[in-house]
Amino acid sequence: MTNDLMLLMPLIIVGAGAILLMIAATYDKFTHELAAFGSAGIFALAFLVQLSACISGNVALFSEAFNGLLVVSSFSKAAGLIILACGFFTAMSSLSYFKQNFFCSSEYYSLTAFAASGMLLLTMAQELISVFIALEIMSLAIYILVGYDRKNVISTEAVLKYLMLGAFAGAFFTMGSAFVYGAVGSTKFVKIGQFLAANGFLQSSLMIGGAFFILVAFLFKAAAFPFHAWVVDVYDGASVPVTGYMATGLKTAIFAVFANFLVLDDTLHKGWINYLFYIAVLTMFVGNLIAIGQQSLKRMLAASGIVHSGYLLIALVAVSTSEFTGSVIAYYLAAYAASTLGIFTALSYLGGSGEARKTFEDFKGLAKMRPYSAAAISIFLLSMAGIPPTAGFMGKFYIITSAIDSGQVTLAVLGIVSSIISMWYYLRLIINMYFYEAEEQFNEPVLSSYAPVCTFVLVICVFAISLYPIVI
Amino acid sequence: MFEHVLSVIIFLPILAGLLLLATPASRTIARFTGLIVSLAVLVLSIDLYAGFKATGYLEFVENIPWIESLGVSYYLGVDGISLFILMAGSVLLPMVYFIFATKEKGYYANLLIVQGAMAGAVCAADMVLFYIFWEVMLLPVFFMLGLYGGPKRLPATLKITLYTIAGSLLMLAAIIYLGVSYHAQFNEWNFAMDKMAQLNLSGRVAAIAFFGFMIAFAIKIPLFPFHTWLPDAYTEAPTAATFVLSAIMAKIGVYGVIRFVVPVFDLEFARFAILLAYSGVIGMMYCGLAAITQKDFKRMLAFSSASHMGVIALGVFCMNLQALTGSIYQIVAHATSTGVLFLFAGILEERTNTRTIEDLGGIAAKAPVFAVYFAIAMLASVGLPGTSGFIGEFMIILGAVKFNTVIGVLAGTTLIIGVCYMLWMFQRVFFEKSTARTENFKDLSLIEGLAFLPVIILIIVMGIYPHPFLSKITPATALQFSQPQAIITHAPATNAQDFGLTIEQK
Amino acid sequence: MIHSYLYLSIILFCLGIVGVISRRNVFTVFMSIELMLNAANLAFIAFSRVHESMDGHVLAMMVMAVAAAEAALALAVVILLHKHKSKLDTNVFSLLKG
Amino acid sequence: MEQSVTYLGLIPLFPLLGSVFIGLLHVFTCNKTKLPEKLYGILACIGPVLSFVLALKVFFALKGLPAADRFLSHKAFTWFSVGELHIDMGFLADPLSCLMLLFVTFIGSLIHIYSIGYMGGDKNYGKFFAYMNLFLGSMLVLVLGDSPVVMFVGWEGVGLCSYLLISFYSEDRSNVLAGNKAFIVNRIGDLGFVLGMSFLFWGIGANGFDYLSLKANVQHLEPTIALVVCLLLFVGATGKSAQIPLYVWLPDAMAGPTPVSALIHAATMVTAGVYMVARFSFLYAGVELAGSIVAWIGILTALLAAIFGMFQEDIKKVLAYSTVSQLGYMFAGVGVAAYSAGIFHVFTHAFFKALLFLGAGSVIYALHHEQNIWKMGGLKSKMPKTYLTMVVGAFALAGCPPFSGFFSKDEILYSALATGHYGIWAVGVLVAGMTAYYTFRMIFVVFHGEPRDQHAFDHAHEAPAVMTVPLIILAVGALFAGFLNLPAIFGGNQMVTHWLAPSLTEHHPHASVFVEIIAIGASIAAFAIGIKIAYAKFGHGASAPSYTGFADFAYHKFYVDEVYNAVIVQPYKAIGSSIWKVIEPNVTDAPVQGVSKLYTVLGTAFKVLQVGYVRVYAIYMVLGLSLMSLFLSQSLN
Repeated sequence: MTNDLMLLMPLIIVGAGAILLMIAATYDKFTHELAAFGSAGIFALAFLVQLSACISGNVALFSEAFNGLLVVSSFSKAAGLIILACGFFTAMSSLSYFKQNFFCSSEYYSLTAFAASGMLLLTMAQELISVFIALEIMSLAIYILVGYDRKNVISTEAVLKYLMLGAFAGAFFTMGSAFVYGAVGSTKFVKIGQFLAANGFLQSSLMIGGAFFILVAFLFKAAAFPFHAWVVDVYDGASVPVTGYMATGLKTAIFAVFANFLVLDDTLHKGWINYLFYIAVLTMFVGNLIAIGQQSLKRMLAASGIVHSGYLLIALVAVSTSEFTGSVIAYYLAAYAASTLGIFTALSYLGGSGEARKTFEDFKGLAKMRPYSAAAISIFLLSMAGIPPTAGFMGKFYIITSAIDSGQVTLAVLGIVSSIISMWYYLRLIINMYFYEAEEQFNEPVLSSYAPVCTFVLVICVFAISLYPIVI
Repeated sequence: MFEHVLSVIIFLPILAGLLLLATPASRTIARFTGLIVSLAVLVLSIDLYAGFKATGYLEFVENIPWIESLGVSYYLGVDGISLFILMAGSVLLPMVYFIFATKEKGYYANLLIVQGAMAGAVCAADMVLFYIFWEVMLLPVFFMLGLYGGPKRLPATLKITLYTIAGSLLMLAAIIYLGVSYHAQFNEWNFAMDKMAQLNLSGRVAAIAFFGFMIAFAIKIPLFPFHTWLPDAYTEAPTAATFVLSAIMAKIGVYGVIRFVVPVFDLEFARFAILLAYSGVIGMMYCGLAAITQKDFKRMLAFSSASHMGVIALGVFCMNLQALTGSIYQIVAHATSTGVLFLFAGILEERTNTRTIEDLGGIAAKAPVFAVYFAIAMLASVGLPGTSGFIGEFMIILGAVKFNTVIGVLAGTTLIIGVCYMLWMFQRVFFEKSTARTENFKDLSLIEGLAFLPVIILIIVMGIYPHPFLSKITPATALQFSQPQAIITHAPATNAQDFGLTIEQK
Repeated sequence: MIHSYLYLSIILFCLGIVGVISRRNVFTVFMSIELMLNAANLAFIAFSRVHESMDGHVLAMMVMAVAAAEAALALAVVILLHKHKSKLDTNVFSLLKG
Repeated sequence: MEQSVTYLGLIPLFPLLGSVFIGLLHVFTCNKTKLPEKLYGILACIGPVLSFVLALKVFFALKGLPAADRFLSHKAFTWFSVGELHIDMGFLADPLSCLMLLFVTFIGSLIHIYSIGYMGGDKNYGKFFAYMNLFLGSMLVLVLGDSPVVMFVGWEGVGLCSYLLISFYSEDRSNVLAGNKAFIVNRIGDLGFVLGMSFLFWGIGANGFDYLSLKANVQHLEPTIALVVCLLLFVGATGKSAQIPLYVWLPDAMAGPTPVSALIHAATMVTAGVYMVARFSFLYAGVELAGSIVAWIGILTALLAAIFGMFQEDIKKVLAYSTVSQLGYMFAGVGVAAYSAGIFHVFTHAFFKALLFLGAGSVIYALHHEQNIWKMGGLKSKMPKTYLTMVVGAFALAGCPPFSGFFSKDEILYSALATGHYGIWAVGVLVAGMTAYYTFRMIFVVFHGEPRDQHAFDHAHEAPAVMTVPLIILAVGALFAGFLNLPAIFGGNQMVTHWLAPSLTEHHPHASVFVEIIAIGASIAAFAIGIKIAYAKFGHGASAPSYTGFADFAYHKFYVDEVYNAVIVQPYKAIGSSIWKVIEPNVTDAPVQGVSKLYTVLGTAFKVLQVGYVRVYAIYMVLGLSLMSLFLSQSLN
């Protein structure tokens, strides 16, 4: 039992920290700067604990906690690390962001912590209802964060869309788990796995329906086609740090649990592989095509997020259920998180007061005025585009390799094609930043140096991840 | 001669370039850094060249495991084929710093980075490493084109970048396919080039992978009909970028074909060689014909460069020793001739502020030294015996005749086509009466003259006494044909098309 | 016997779906979602009867709890919306598009 | 067997070094301090003279050897060697190349000396001599090269020099265009040469690609390949030696300074083709068909050029066409396998044609660069030396016994007759008559009668000694060179023919004396008739005629240039511009454009789907859902 608690330590730290922050927020003296540092500290602490757990990795690859409700695998640890890092950088970038936008209160940071705890739980959950609860912990917190700018109708609209569709998807999830429960008699993944191993996937129609509904819910959260439509609007409506948080942490958590669920049993994976194939392809291309048309940077990034979900789906198609390590997925998530967080962090201090700059044109000539920021953004964009020697390239390299290795040559080639298509809208920003004359001065003072520092750190990360591929 | 000389040659310029970009250095500092670094690299490469033993196999090998799980390693080495492209880069690039004194910091920094990246691409013996350098190579060009290019630079920049990246991403897929199939056949992960020759690939997927490589290289070379990015890019790019593109980067495309396609995809290559050879020849004629009607001398040189690349590529596709050796020799010759011509074009443009041929004239009288240099480079590029251009061209034509008579005869027409537009241009720019723009045209300064002199001398020496160079190339090229698949050596005599079919029946 | 419960829950679920995609009033939409969740609960309970275990009931409880939390948030959002536009028609809120 | 002598390599080296040195000197001083012309003149003459001396050395060395193995060779270094292809930078001196060597260096030196006077006061004095030396060097490489590839170096080198020298007065566009024309037309020939070499190499080149080994292996060559090689090489020859259809560049080449016309476009370079065919005699001798094709093209060229020559008004153009016509003779000679005869004509022709050109040069010089013969007249009193020497040259050219031209030309016609090429012989005789006619037309119009342009006449004066001395020397040559190859019928023993025997593969036809007499008689008669008509028409002065009908047609050279321009040049340009203007944007680049268009279109299309109504998004979800479940049910049953 104590061992279980030790394994869950990061989760406990973050959860407790979240509650503490919430309580502390009631005191006026506890300004949101302090809260920011508090949450950052919490994330950092949890991160270190998690890291030590990874390094001292004496625990078995697959160790159950709370008799099978949760699991702590190296994959979930890696995912946890990514999530915690995301939380940390989000806190930091928010700190700078709220120097220029004034709708912050201390609760904001505790909500990020709550969301983080939900995500962590999600990466470890091995039981449908705990998945549901973790999902909801995460989502509810994120809903609030999305709509945090109460005065702003845009963000309210965003939260409406997100909440409504999210709840809609959640309903599917519950229904699905109900069916699975009906088929198996339990909602533990282990039991489900045994059931599937015993009488296969296609035998019980309840099983099929249930798994189908659960899949739908996951696909929705992962913003896969045809459940992608909300992403662009919600990302656009949310404030920059939150968007970054959603784009990285949330996605990490979802894909972690998605993978965990999908590798329950070979028959299950085989059963859905064709669907995932088509969905992956459609997701990539639709995402690209949406991104092409965008003028707003955030919307473009949202669309590119869809595309990256497509790549991750390729990885999911390619995973081998027999010896599943999730290394490819984790690596790609790390790479993607680093670059995406990086660009959002940069935007959070370049965006100007009230996010004045949001379109491509607004960033014309940035390189002349803010060469280092421009360089950092270009590096992040190149990483997203998968140009070596950035982390994005290595991630893509792993995914394509795994795809071809598992015989999915067509899928791999289509993935390549889609990344060719995606090249244009990444380059577009670089071109705007470098090859045009500056239309404005970008000369408002940088009120806090935290976000710039984080950006720099993330640049380092982008290269570090690519040059020292941590293969779990 | 120390151990990690290749790494130094690769990373010294890259690091210097990055350092320049990262620090607020003045343009003079940038220029001198560039000058010093490139000269240092030159010294190292000469040292390398002296120490090169021409065994035909990779020398100066560095092999450090990088990603064990996939057998990707930091694996460098040069052989007779790569050595000369490396040398071409190291010898030619220092000139740029001598000639262009007043460019911005980024100009020099990007130049350094691209130099390092190209060296890396040439030295890399691991496919993934090669791919990484291959992509990195493009970025500085992208920035140079976009930042310092001509008025219509943006579309040109986009075109070259997207076009090239599209090709190279397909190549990435092909590379991974090779790695995976190696894993499947020998069940160990490995991406080393020399290992890939052992693969026996067949079937549709192999053919697709073949085209994955072929298209990437065809775009880089550029091979007809993938050349359409070239005229705009070469014309709009700043001189140094054009020089780098034409003199070395295009050659790395050919190098890629020699390295990947010939040994690995022996059967596909033999099957499609005739097709590729035709595309090379047609490209040569097409671009050569297009060159004659150009009003803009830079664009004309761009087309001429494309035309020559067609011949060089043809040499590779002819699949016999003479042609292949010839095309490698021609790579260097073309780098020294056309590359230098582009630099001269840059000087012309700087001193007359025009790129229109009609606005010029009578420069020969005003600037005799410049005229002589230009004439020598031009004659080399039209392949006059006694200059470096002839040896390679002659051997390519010789090999082409053996490979296929029709192609041989068509390839021969390069003698005529080349001379037509070159003389036409030379006449209007250097002869006739001087115009307002050329009225007080400055001759090359002493520094410039001395900077160019080594290359001009090289052109002559390589034409009159090529044997030392060739003796370093030949072992490697000979090895290309003594690969386990002796088929290739038989292939050229027969029509490769039928040959392919007979293979399939086997 | 069990089937009729299932049919009922599925019917409820489908009603919920139809409600979500057909109604424009925010309230109604959220109510339809609740309907879907309750359909799920019904299914849970029915199945726990089938398997003769109490798990289903527990799960249903949890779902209700979560649903309540969601509802609370939903109401907050509804108030916000009303503040902004003093309308609850979802089509009014389409500033984010394209 | 051959023996190695090092100084062979020096022969071409001297002029080459000279050219480099002079060139550098000129380049670095031309725009600053002008160096004295004397300096250039002396520097320029050193190289050729030294080479001439060495040439003599070679000659005597060869003479010292027994006739069978008169081969001196020198392999300087391995030029390039790849697989079975192994080329040495090697030189070979055998009787054939030695003969060429002698007169090339001799006449070359003379013309250099002459140029010192002729080019006086030109601002590009140094440049001129640099080019001349370079030319001489390349020509010597051509002559001495021991393999086709080395020969090709000289072959292209002389082409380059002729380009540079034709466009020497580069201020004037027409000169430069003439230069371009020369170079490009030569390049067309060179294509043939290169392809010929390639086929030859893959035929028998594998074990040694120098002449001696080729000669040794020639019997292994398949007949068809042999024919192809012969014809391709001959294409090269037509380019270099201005035969149909590639002769068009030579008349324009007269744009260059007159010594150039004398040296390059009359005496030496243009004969390279003949020399090459003679070099490959071992090949041509085996292929009858190729031989007769060569012969016919040669003789037809002779005819055509003679026709044109009769109507020219530019003194240099007259000589140019006569050159083309004489070259035709030479090819006729080598075509009918009388290689020694052909080469001998090359030899004699070098003397009298150089003489005539230099004479013309001094006339032009005297008349301040007036070249139209209808503006001259009565000059014989003003410039007697020139007059006399030129008359000698004219007799030689016209083939009047005992001048040198007579013997060599007669030798050719005789062998044509003897080998049964009656047609060629007949045409040859006709052309001989025409030659006599237009040669003396020129002489009469220029030197006899009344001065047509009084002003120019008054200022005319005899050229300085530095110019006239070479004229006299050449005149002597033109007079007596013929006796070197005196046929048996005149009691001679055909020295040259015997001298050349070791390096040529020819079997001398043994026709009856009767035949020989016919030949001689015919050509003498032709000469007599020709000169008679010329005298009748122009002997006592005549005014510039206005041509009509055929004459006019011939005066315009059958409009060949115009036809070429319309059939080749314009279409070429048209193709070029159509590629650039039409094909490139609309065909080759179309796919790229199309893709980018499609791209943007799709982008906007999907932008539209993001309507912003949350209900619609829900509907998307449900639609997707139902579609998926549809597929699901499909896949289940």
